[in-house]
Amino acid sequence: MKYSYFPGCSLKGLGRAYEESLLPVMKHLGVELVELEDWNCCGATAYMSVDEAKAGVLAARNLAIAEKTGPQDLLTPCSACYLVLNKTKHNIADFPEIKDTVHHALGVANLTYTGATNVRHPLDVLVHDVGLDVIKEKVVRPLKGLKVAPYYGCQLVRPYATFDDAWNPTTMDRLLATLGAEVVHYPLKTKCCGGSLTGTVPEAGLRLTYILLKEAVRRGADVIATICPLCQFNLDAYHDQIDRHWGPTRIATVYFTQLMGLAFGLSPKQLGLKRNFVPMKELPAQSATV
Amino acid sequence: MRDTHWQPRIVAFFCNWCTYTAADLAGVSRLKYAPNVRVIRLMCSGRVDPQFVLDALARGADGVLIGGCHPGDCHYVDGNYKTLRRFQLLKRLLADMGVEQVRLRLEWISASEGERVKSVINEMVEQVRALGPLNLPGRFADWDREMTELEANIRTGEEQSARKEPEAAHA
Amino acid sequence: MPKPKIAFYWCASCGGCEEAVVDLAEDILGVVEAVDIVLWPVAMDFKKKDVEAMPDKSIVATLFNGAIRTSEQEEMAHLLRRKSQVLIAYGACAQMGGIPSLANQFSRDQLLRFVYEQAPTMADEPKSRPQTSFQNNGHALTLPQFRNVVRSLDQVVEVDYCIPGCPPTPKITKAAVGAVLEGKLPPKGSVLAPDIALCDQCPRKGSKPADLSFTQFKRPHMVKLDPELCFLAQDVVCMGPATRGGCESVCTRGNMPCSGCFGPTSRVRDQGAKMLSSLCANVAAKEEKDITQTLSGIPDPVGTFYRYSLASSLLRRKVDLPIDAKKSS
Amino acid sequence: MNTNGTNGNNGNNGDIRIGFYICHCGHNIAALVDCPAVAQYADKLPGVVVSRDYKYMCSDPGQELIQQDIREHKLNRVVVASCSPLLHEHTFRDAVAAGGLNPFFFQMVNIREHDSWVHTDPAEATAKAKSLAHAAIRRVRFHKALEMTRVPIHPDVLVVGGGITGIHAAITLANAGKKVFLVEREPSIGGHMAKFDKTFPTLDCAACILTPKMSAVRSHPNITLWTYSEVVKVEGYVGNYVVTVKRKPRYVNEELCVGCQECIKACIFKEPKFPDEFNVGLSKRKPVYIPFPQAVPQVVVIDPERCIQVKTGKCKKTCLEACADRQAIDFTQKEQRVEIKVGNIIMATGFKLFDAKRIPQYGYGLYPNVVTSLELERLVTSSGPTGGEIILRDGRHPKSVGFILCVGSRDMKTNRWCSRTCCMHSMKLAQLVREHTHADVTVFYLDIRAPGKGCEEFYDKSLKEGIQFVRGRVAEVTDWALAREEEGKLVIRVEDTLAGFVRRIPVDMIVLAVGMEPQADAQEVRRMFNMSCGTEGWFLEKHPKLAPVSTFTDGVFIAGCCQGPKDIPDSIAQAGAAAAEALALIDKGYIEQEPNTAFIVEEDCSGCKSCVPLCPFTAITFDATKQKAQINAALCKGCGTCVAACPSGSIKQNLFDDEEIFSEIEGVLAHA
Repeated sequence: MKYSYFPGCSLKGLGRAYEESLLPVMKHLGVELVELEDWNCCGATAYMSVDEAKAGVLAARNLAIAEKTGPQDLLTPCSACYLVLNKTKHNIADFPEIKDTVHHALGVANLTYTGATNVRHPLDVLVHDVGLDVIKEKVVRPLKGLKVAPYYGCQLVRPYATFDDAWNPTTMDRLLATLGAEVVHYPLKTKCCGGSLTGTVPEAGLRLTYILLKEAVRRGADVIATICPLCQFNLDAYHDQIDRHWGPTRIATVYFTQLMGLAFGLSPKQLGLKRNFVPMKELPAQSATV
Repeated sequence: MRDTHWQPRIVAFFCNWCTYTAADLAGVSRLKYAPNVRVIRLMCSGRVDPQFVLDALARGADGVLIGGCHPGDCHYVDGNYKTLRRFQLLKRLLADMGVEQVRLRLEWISASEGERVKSVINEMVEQVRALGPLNLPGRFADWDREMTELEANIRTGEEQSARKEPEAAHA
Repeated sequence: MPKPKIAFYWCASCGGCEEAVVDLAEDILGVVEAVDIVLWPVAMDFKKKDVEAMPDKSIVATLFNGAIRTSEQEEMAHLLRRKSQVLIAYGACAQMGGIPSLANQFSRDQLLRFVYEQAPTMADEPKSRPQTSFQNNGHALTLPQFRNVVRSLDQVVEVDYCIPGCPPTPKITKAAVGAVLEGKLPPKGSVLAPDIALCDQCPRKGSKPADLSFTQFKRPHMVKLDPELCFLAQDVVCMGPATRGGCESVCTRGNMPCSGCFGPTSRVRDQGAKMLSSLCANVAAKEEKDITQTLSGIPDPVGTFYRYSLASSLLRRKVDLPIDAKKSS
Repeated sequence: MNTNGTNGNNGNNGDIRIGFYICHCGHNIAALVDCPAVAQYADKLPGVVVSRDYKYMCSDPGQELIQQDIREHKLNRVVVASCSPLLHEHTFRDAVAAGGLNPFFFQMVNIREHDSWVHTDPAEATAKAKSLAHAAIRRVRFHKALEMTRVPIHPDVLVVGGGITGIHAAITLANAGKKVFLVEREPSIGGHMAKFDKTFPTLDCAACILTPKMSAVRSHPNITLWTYSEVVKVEGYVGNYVVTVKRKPRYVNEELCVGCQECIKACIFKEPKFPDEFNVGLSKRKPVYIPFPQAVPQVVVIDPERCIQVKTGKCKKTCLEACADRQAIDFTQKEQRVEIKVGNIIMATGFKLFDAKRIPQYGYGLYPNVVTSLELERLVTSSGPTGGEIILRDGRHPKSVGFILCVGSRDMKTNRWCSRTCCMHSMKLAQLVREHTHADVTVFYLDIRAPGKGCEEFYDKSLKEGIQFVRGRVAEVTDWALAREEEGKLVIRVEDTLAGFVRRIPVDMIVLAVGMEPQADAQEVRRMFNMSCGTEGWFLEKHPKLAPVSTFTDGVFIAGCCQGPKDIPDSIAQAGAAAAEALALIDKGYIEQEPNTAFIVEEDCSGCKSCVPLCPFTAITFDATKQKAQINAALCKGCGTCVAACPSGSIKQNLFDDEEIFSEIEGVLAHA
């Protein structure tokens, strides 16, 4: 199995633990990732809200490079990138003005985009292409006794619920269960993490983050598993402020790929687990002894 | 070459129970679609004799649309399967005879799918428009033009011999 | 009283129709007795100018075989039309274009290029194509023009009757000649053969099952054909149901399926389309891919269903072929 | 005017004399199609003797115009360009017949549904009308004089579905003296209504009005009731259907069982163990059970999935002992297939409720105190599992109850349609909840739809009784609290669109007003009965206004919720209407059918048999003596598939013969 790979800025910066865990996990499963050459900013949600057509050009350049160099399935781990690239695909298909702007701009750079590139999320690829059976075979340290709150965030399934339900996604639930973890009922799985509000209107953003953390703790979770660099950051980085406001709600938030790595027996160091502000507790003893 | 006034002409054969009724529904719902299709009502798409398709093309249709009930829904149990089988080979035959694939189309449209009548017709009209005219009567005439010069010569010859005829008769 | 004048002429044909006349065997003596053959290029020496010299309508009947491919054939068709009271399209080629009209799947250029340049047997270097006129030592030689389209006789001149077949059988030939001589001709435009499909007289008719339900089609060379069983029951396409009878089932008796030379009945406009319709309706499969699979046993629908009738079919010719205006022969 | 035309194919005299009429249909056609121009164009076509345009051709004066012209101008063919032939072909055929001409010397041109209503450009619409008219004028030449064929109607009727709709239809027909077969899939008739406590807007007791009708079904001499049975095959056609009914074994002889229920007491299972279907799983039953106290027939049924004897053959069979001499229990029963002949069929197969689990954010199946409206219905019923007490799963009484409306209705993600009854049903339940528990009740709605008689008044009553109404689609039901008063409660998050902000409303119990959906097997059923479904999956009526209980298949009628959501009065009204339609056919004794049958010209047929297997109605047979195929006109339905397939062109079809269609092709392609 071979995919083009679009890391996006987060995976090279704040969210590098995501890439650090994703790459070895994929390799372990025999999935080959070919990083796009000379990729650029996905177009980002902020730019999109200023000028959709121009932001589309940025995103479409990445799609066009993928189309040119192949494979046509473009693995996009960051939720924001995933959304922006998908949105651009839809925009080009649905709005002739945007299509014209994009085609014109790509033409200048000698690129073409026909719509052939599929934007795929690692969760989708792991569960639907690789398959839970194959993943199960690779589990050497089942996460037995580890209670995980699966947290998807908003962008993965909205508005384009391409591979999972928009209200109640379950792909990660099934994946975590395959790793041997106990999946906590966590109805807040697509609630807002605070997003960029945490930077702009902190009292509103942090409150949203707090609700997520508090409910995860209340439901007995040991750790929150996420798929988005921004969610991970919001849930991990503001514990001090949140504690001051609402009382302590300490719980670690890690990428689902990090949990996969642990279950596969890869070393925690290799998986970027050291980068967390709130460290994940040691895995319960029985699984460590396997 | 492309005639700017040219409008595609599509002959449609719709079955009474599903597609014709769907077209009626499109009307009752006041859906708007391209005016290029002329519908001929048949009781079942199974009545569509491949001769009708060829005859329509030969008489100047730019495309032929066949509309029947969805598989399993035929008012006559399985007439539409017979249509599907004929359609498959007819389509290959037409390809061999140089007629573009989009000029013959088979669609299953149930009585409730008025919207689909609209979208299918609009889509087909646009596809056929993009191809340009088939104009078989015109092509037949073009093919036969090679005979006209000779025919004209012969006619002149006949007129001359007609003048001579009395002599010939005497001889 | 002078004997009625009869003419035979041939155009784009294989010569089989001439053989068919000879196949009248002893009966030909009767014909010769009764008529005066004024033109028969295959058997006797006549020149065009002899025909031109005849008064118009002086020939009682002309049996004209072969399709029309060249300007010379057109010219002769016009000439004989003018000289004949009754013009009969004799044989499948004159009636429907016949096998020569399968060439209507190719352009003139494609045909000439293949025949004069690409055919493996072509040794001539440099490869040259025939010209309509050629100057040599001050002599001008001309050849007729090779037309873009193969035509049936009635696409060139008005035809009174057709005698079908590839070739017509002695029996229907004799009957037709007899009818002409006795003046007992049916309405103009008729095909002088029974207006009922071949199955009616086929010796294999009884062996045809009521439900064929085809799951595959095979071509004759792919099976050891049962000498008595209906070909369709052996999954072999037989054009009999869509073809006029009157041929005395010579093919099906000879263990070969009917390939359609007698053409359609009077009730059918396009023999190929009708046969296709009938065969496909009787395919068993219901799923699209299974249908495709079954029908893949008919790799060449044009050649199968229009072996003799392409020129007279509703589409006549591959419709996207160019018309080459150049006067190359 | 033009009087040419020489084709001798008319069966009258040699001359073809066509009258052409184009209808304005008020503005419906004339607003876009230049009717006088079309009339002028037609006037010049060969054979046309009279060509007129008129405001309303279907009106009496319009029809009179045709008749007058037939007499005055000796017309022998008539073409009317107006609406769809499916609407008015018979009207004009009758007019032509009244004018003294065979009604089949008529052809109709559809320039309303297929032209003026679907196009926008007057020039193009007019050109289209001309070419369609041209086609009809060419075609009508070839028309022949034909007679309608008459098919006799078998007087018995099959009613499928024993809910209130089927019950009412069956009783109506039976009272009119017709024999009725009522087939119900479940072990008892009664349907959804039997599960209801009270009915809106009168709040009269559902059982009190349903039970007498159920008893009437049981005792009526004209009704044959087959419960626990399903139709598995339908053959034939209007007036002459042959229906195969599968009768599932209930392991109890219906003739012998008196409903004493001793066997239930004696069952080896001392306690009821299995979810009770009638109480939607809120109570338990044994493997041998009676569906509900008022069940009809009053006969126990043995669940083959649960009964140890049926499953393994190794039970002590205490039930047999209890039944003793009656010997009503019969473990040797096998599935039976019974074939019946009926002339008409009434479909009353009802609906299924939307599965609330499909909207996970409402927490059904996750939070025990989220219930569906039907579950609450069982809870408020005095004969229900709690004896009419509304209690939470932990036994407490709810202090606050929220009703979420439009669950699986009016929702682009699930079902787009309005289920029509849920507003009223929820208000009824809300009033009952108030009455039983005095709890605070809040109804979350999109729009209150209370259009029926007495319904708006019922809404007023609900308001007056202190029920709160919050307008907005509920976003989600959660169990996480933000404030102290939310602790331990279910929180409804909703944008209150009247107040203009998002609210969180904690309640003890949530009732989901689940909508109606077509039955899960609606597609298979409609195929079996040769009906159509709309895009939503409800059975499709022949005409939404003029033929609301008819289908495209003659002799098959639809009533009640299988056609679309409706309340009890509407369902009963349709049941009556369907029964009346069937009665009209039965009492007439025959139905006239289009003479569009195919026939084989014997001297042309070569006997190739290609056509024989193509007929799904086995109308084509091979005559071994003559060595020709032949078509039984009584069996032929007129599809024309064999006509298209005859390789020698020896099959002809009335009304749709080759010449007629070829001439239409020529006509539509003739340049206008």
